[in-house]
Amino acid sequence: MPRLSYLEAGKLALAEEMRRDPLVWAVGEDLGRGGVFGQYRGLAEEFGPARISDAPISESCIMGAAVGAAMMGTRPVVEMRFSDFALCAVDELVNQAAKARYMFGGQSHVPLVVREPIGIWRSSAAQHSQSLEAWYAHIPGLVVVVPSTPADNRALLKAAIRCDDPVVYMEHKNLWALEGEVPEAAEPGELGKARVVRAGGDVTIVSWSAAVHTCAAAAESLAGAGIEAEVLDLRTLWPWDREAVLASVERSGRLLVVQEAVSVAGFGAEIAASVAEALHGALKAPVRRLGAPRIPISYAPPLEDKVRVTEAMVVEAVRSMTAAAA
Amino acid sequence: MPRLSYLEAGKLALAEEMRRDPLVWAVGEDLGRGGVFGQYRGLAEEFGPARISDAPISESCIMGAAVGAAMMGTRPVVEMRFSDFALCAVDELVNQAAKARYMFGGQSHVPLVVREPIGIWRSSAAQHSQSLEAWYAHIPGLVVVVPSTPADNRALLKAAIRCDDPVVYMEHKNLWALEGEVPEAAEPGELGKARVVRAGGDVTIVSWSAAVHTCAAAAESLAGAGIEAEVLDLRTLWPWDREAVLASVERSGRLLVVQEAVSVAGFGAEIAASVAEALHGALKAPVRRLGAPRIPISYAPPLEDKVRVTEAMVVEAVRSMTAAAA
Amino acid sequence: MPPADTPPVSNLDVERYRAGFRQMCRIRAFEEQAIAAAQEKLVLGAIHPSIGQEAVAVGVCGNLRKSDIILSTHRGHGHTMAKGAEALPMMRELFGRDGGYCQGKGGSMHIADFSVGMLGANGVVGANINIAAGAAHAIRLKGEDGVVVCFFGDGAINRGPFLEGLNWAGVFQLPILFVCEDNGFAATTRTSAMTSGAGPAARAEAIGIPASTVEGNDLQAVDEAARELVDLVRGGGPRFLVARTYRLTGHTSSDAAGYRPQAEVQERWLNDPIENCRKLLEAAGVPAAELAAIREAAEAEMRAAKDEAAATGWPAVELAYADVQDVGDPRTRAF
Amino acid sequence: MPPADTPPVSNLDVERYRAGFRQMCRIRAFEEQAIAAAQEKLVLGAIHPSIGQEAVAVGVCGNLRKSDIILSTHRGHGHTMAKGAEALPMMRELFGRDGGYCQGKGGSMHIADFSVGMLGANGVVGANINIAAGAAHAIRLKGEDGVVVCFFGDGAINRGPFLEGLNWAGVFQLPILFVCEDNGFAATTRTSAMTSGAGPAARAEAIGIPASTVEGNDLQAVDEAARELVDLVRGGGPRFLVARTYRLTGHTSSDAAGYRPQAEVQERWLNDPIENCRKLLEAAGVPAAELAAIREAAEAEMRAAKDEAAATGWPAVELAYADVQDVGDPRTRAF
Ligand SMILES: Cc1ncc(C[n+]2csc(CCOP(=O)(O)OP(=O)(O)O)c2C)c(N)n1
Ligand SMILES: Cc1ncc(C[n+]2csc(CCOP(=O)(O)OP(=O)(O)O)c2C)c(N)n1
Ligand SMILES: [Mg+2]
Ligand SMILES: [Mg+2]
Repeated sequence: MPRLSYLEAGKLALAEEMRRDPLVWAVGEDLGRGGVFGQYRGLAEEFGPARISDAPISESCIMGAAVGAAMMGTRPVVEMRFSDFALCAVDELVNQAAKARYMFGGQSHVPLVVREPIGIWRSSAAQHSQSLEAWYAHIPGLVVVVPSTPADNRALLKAAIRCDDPVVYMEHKNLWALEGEVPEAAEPGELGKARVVRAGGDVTIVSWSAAVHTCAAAAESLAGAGIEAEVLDLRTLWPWDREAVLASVERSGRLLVVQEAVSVAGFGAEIAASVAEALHGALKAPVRRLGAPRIPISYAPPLEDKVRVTEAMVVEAVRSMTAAAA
Repeated sequence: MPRLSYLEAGKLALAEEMRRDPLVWAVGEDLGRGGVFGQYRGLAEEFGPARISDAPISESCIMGAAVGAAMMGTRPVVEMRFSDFALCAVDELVNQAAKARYMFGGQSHVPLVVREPIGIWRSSAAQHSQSLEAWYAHIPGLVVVVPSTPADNRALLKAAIRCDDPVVYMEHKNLWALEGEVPEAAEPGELGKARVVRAGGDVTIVSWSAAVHTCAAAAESLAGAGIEAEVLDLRTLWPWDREAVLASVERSGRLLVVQEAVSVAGFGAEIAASVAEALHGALKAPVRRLGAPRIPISYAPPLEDKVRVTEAMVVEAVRSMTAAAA
Repeated sequence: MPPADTPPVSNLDVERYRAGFRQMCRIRAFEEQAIAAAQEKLVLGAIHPSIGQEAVAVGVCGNLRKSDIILSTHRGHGHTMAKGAEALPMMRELFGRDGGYCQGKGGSMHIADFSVGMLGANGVVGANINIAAGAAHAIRLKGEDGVVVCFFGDGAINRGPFLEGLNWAGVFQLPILFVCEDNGFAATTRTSAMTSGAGPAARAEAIGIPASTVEGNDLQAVDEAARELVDLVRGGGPRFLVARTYRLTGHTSSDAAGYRPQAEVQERWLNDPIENCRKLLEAAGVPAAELAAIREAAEAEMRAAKDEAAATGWPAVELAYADVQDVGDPRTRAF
Repeated sequence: MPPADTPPVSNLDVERYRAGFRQMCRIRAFEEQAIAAAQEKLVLGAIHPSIGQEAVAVGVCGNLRKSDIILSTHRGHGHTMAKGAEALPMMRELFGRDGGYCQGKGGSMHIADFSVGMLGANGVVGANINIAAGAAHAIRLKGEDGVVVCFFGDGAINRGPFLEGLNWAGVFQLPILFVCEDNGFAATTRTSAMTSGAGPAARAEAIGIPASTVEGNDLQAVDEAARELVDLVRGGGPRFLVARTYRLTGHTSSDAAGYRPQAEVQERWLNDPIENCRKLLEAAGVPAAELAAIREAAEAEMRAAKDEAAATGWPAVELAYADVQDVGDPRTRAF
């Protein structure tokens, strides 16, 4: 299996889908020169400027035009640079893309993919660091994808492009350089299936996006202390793999949700609430969430770090959950 | 105590604050002729067109200009007509208003109030019926107010106007005509305090906005069957009255959250998760949520009704929760 | 205020304008029945009648192919019918009934008939502009020769998408005709009071889109202007047309429009596009009785549509969960 | 490409332009030190240097009172310093250190000094336009005589707020001067390729805002244009100024800008606004040595600012929870 970076894997997925289907095209600012993180480097050379298209600084038109182009049978992949800038295009995504199929009674599909890089990246401050995946999970009509590995970034971007629903595709900026094995097979992944990062019977840790790696590291060190954590990477938040989460917590009796986003009204609340509702009697400890405090993200590193969920915090949370039950 | 409608109570609050403080002003489309629901009728006559100002159809400028005007020491009240249209102004609210004080290190406050009428109103369909309060509760820097009675609409709008934080003030469109007693005293309410709609020891029903009335009616009929429900109206979602909710559930041992919004990743998840985390051992039944399915809102009444949480559903949920524990 | 110069009637294409007259009568009658139905609480959602603006919809859409595309606004009945949609499924949609174009899920503000290239009314002012630009973009990408027409009101020119969508169309030289229906009002506000500068045409020109202005209550004038522009747009780049008109009713069917003087409205009724067209055809030799019959037939058609819509049942309740999305279970509501 | 006609130097206000020269040198030196600090990983966030554009910031802000207001962009160091902010707290902000203007919470992209009327840089292109319109609205409501200047780039003219904010300023006739710094690029894209029509001035005029264009690398030209416009704006209505300039560095300090030919950049360096101004002053009789000394002093000042910022500690960690909002507990994170 070749090793690729998360960034290269995403690029490969797009290129493969563009080769496969001439109706797939990408549009966003600076794409002709590779995009802001280089995720599109070389693609304009292969596919030409009409299919790897530059755009004016017009997020609302990038998104809105994608809605129209998708209704007309093409498959636009739109690039928002930072998910924060997608806040300039919320009407287009939420009032238009998400609702068109339904409110027109099924006359149309809107197969668009919005790439919205999320997350904290050293010293990018309040307007370039947000993780608002919970918002989109709340909106009927939208699919929400939050890949954490190169393999998933390839497989899930392909699935997103082939999906007939509008997909909010959130890559994590801090993962661009992460390398990992990517299967030769070019099959798209399945939306809505969690990945078992690590099996274990003492506690279920549910996470997604970059926080998965924090959880995996924590699980390693917990294993050293004799606590076996099962780590699940949700990979998609809508649909989210309720069955896998419930099955795991039924075995372990303990749930910890770990998210980078603000904890209050974050998607972790949905998971914690769902588990508490469904498995109350099976829980050996109260459900728990870890996430960011309800503060904007700072520029200065020590302040910025205050919003991060660290390996130590995950370890500590699991220890207290397992201790409480002992 | 005089009786006023919810609409009149909001109008009174604004007028009182405008009389009290010359820096309070309101701006939005059609305000000079009373606004889309008549919430401003007569105010332009009293305060003149500069302080009850019309606006072009420019939601993003209405919101963005309010940010600038608030930073310059005035207190704008901006009208979005339907909360759905506020989706044209999310950058201004979330990236600018909510973050300015923090990211400028406390150099500025942004005392603005955004009035965003929410909720289902017969046959208004997918773009005029949403309840996205969970979104704003997730955003550091924002206050979220969701009044359910005329008295609260007066007291809380006054509190919102006096608050130095940006406030998302969500009136429910279906409540405009609701009448109720409004105290003579013109004191602002306190943000973050729940109201006990009805006391009871068997189950705690937490709700807000129009759904409170459904819960109150359900509690009445449950009382007839010997089940005493305590109904809490949160009134504000940020801050939300965690203490009051936990205290009540500690007594009753049961929590049902009832919301009009989509249940998935709705604010009900935050409450259910918080209670499950804090009171696991004290629960006599699993926490439960009622809310809308994850579908856009339809125009046709029988389909539209599919998203409504009814009195019967609340009664049924409570019955099954109390039966389970018996 | 009748059109300035009535053109010579001698070489008038009578067939064409008789058809246009008929279509305008149908739209007018549809709106009248819809208003009546709203008053009878048969139509429950808000409706925005296009009475007085029929010549714009008909004059523009008369120059389009079935495969061409239009996007409309909250005030979309006229555009929809002019593009070829049928009255009964439209009426059923307004009633929220079975067999409505959107299965009753959209109502008036989301009326659409994709089978005739009508890609939807829109509840958000100006939102259709970017969507229309994207539809035209798709036509260009696919190398097709279709045309997109985007209708919007004079109030929409103050929303961001007006700038972004026009710039997009100009940059990519897309086959799109923007049609601004300048009816003087945005809801209860005179648009002029909230618009800085010389208006829609000047703004379009400044964004590099050639613009022209036409008397929008004159079917012939709109038709001729649209024909020329649609020709330029097909396979070419974007154009902009301002049609000057007037909203003869309130903003919605429940708006009495007391904010404008009676005299103004009365004067504007003298420039009724249907009456203008009727006179034109009469002057061209079409018998008055024939024209009256066309109008009566249109009225009868729409009365029947209303009655039939009223007699139609609700959509199946399970449709509430259909067409949300392919992925995930939409029923998730409570556990 | 030096300015077309160098004006007669005889009646030049030497004091004024010596001060302007000094301010430009300070900005340039600040940017150079900031870039160096970024390379040394002392500045961790992205910075957008304004090298080559100093005459716009200095020429405009030189005509403002301390109580006047400016709003800036991601490329905001020059505007901030020109409005009167001090180098050390600016540098500390870029370093994310204690004593930074925003307590280290904002960094370069959110630099602000409200005490001198600098209401913030902004990380969202174009977002400052609406905010600036609102600031001017507040001045009007309070009956004050302040002026707001809103700086933005040529890329921002394709965002919705450009239309909405300008229209707003025109409708309410607000005391605001819009300054479009046309440096030819939006990140790695030539703005002309993504802009339809004749550009910013034409768009502003179409929205009813009188616009003028000035050679932005000529301090004197900018100063004179700005003086006239600020006078018109104060107590009057909005005006628009396009300053034609060039971004001599990459988009950020880590952008090598390989997408533009070396020859183009070299040619543009011949129109360096600082060198232009130096020549002007020399021609007016200011000794070359004096001008060199000003420049060296500026460089020394900024080296010292960099060193002192580097020697400053981090902000207290508790500040992470301060200034979020008055209501509610921001620490809520996990239970
Ligand atoms: C973004 C947005 N803001 C406000 C509204 C409320 N609204 C509906 S129609 C309308 C007036 C539109 O005026 P115009 O564009 O001239 O169209 P007309 O109604 O005259 O046909 C307004 C303000 C809306 N639907 N969308
Ligand atoms: C809404 C938004 N879209 C995209 C970006 C990314 N971005 C930052 S600066 C920039 C280029 C801006 O160009 P211009 O306005 O000309 O300013 P300049 O950088 O030339 O000073 C872009 C695209 C952003 N910050 N905000
Ligand atoms: Mg209009
Ligand atoms: Mg630029």
